Amino acid sequence: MRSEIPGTPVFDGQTSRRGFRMNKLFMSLRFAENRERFRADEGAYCDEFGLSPEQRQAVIDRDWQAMIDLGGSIFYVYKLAMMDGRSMQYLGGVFTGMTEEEFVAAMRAGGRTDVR
Amino acid sequence: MRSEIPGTPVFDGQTSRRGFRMNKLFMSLRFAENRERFRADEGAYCDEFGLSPEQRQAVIDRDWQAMIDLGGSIFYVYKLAMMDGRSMQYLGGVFTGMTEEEFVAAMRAGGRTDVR
Amino acid sequence: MSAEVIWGLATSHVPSIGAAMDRGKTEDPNWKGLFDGYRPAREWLAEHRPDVAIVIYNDHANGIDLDIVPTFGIGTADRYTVADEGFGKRPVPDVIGDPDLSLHLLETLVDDGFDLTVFQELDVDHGFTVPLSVWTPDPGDAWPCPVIPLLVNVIQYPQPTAKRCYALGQAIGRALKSYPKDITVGILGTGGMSHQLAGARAGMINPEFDAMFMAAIESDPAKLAALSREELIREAGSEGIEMIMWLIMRGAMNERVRKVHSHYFVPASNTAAGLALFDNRAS
Amino acid sequence: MSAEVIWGLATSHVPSIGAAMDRGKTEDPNWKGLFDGYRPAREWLAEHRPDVAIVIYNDHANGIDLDIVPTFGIGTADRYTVADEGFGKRPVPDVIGDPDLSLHLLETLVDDGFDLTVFQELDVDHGFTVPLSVWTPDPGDAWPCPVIPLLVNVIQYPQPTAKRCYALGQAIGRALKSYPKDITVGILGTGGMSHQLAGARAGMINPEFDAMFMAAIESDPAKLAALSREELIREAGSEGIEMIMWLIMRGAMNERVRKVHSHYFVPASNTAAGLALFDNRAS
Ligand SMILES: [Fe+3]
Ligand SMILES: [Fe+3]
Repeated sequence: MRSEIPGTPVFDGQTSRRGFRMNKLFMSLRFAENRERFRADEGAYCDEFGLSPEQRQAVIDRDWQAMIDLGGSIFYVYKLAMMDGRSMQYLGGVFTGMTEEEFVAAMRAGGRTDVR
Repeated sequence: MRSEIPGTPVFDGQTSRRGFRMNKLFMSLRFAENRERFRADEGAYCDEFGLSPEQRQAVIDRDWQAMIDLGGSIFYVYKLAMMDGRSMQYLGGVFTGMTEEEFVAAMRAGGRTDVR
Repeated sequence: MSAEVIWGLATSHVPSIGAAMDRGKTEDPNWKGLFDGYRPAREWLAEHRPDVAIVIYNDHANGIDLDIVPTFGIGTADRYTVADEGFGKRPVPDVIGDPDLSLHLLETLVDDGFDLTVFQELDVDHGFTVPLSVWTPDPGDAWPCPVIPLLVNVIQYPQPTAKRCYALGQAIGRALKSYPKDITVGILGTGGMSHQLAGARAGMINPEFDAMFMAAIESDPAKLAALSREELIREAGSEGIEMIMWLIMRGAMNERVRKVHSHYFVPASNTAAGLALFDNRAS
Repeated sequence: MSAEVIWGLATSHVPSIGAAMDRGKTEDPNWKGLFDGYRPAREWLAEHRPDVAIVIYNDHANGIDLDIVPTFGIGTADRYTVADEGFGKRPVPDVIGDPDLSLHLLETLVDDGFDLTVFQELDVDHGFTVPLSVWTPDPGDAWPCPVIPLLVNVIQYPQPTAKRCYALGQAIGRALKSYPKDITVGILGTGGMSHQLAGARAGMINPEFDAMFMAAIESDPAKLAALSREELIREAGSEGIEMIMWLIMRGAMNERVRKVHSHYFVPASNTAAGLALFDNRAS
């Protein structure tokens, strides 16, 4: 039985099941031709992968937190962020209510040693 | 260390490496469109999958024993046999120097209890 | 609360057994002897429907390819599609899964030191559907209950040892006991019996070994668990080694089981076909 | 005769470490501290080139997908292509494998009760190539020796336990000792140190835990092997759990090892980066 750790999404079997199609979409973005097709019509691309309406909206809105909540694995979600030219530090800011600059500064100051 | 058992091909790691591309070809024959492309130009299809010259020849010649010797797994080789309308009993005959009828008769008589 | 194994069914999964059923040939003289022998087991099973079943099987170049060969795999999907093996899908229902039990098994078994591969998507082939048909010849629109696939590499050397298979079965038994719901489980170990498809020994059948195996799977599985890969291949044939999957089923059952019915028939195409049904509520 | 582990290298595999090297930024103020710290290890490694290396790593949505997640996998290919992760391939050489040693490890480990998944084809991502770059910054046309990938699931819960990882390492150590050729081996355990990429704790770093881990990996790995998944995730972050891969490396080494060099640096993007190089010929 797993204990919950506050502020810490754990990508477990049920999460992975929930996010399965969305994560497949993210993985497909490794390839340039898929990125182009996605950019041309994001909604249609989401439908092709069978995303749920909530997942579809989260992807189109670039609602990174919602993507995680709806079963996204951070390593997969990151493929979409990369496509948008976003860094992992930008995502870190999104998840923690900081700007990218603030998040980078926190990391350079030794990381968030206060939240562990 | 493995001991050899006479008359018994063992599909081990080295065999699987040797037969990898040929077995991939066989597995592709599950799909009707691939069977059609294969039938239209068997040599080209073999080249597409990167078969060795010996494997290519064995496939084109339907040299079932050679396919096994060159790394084919019987479950994969069987996909090609099925496409040709050949049964596992036919293959059994080929491997043992019998006609299909002789092989079937041997099985119905209780199997080849003399070769174990 | 726990998941209770109520029965274990060992059965061959030869494709031609499914084909004989799908083509209505079960009364043909060459097949009648096999299917008549199934009847007592089928009747008993029809009266003992579990809430979930686990099918221990191997794929035959349909659901997985040789680029990734897992020693042991488990499906966690809510649905498994019947594979098209190259001659159209078998006319049987797709399989409904039980992700909750799958994930419970997965987490418990990994904690117990079994290095499972997780399948979230899997097409199931004759190795899986033929045993379901042996159990339930006329499923109609749906199989009797949800089913979980447990995959075993029996095709590419090195297969897991018989010992490891038996230990996995025992670990499955423990994992089921800790399930936090009261459900009943049927467990199917598939494959065998003696056969060899290629090589000069193709067509070999070893009725003595099969008889020994059939007896020991009931009363002395530890003896079978001590067999080496080489012994299994020599005695049961290069494909007969798949009988290690019976040991996983057997390991998940109680030490004492009661045999409901067994049957042995030669040939199902190139194979010795065996069936053994065990009641796990031996009392 | 045997394969002898001559060194073990634990190192982070953060993609930005590779990117900093590929873009010539190693002298940038934000990176210089990290790369300066690598120098003593790199110099020692350049003088101790093994015949083969084993890289224990995890894939990050590049070589394998979530439909099949193996707990442990091993590559048996003679060549592994560098993956295109979505921004073009890293400008580093493809990897030459050693199928003979791979298959020896596979057969020995499966006999020893480890349920490996076999990869005959595998694209390797930054989890694999960044550690090679940490070891060999300028490989030219080829890495210093053939390399075998050993894959670990650290992304999807349930990961293998720390205990199981340590046991796998020990089994690898035994398997190498029985190799019927005299060769030398370098072994790399990759990932970590503390980091978490998502959630309200994103950016968390735990220098005390990292310091404990760095000390214990040398002198008391059994203590680390006793950590639960929950403890690892709590202390090292949801992604820091990947440090279980260091334990596989450590398990394959002798009980006593000699630390050649270690280094700790924050941050490599969102991560605490660690490096520890151990000489296995402590004597
Ligand atoms: Fe089979
Ligand atoms: Fe990683």
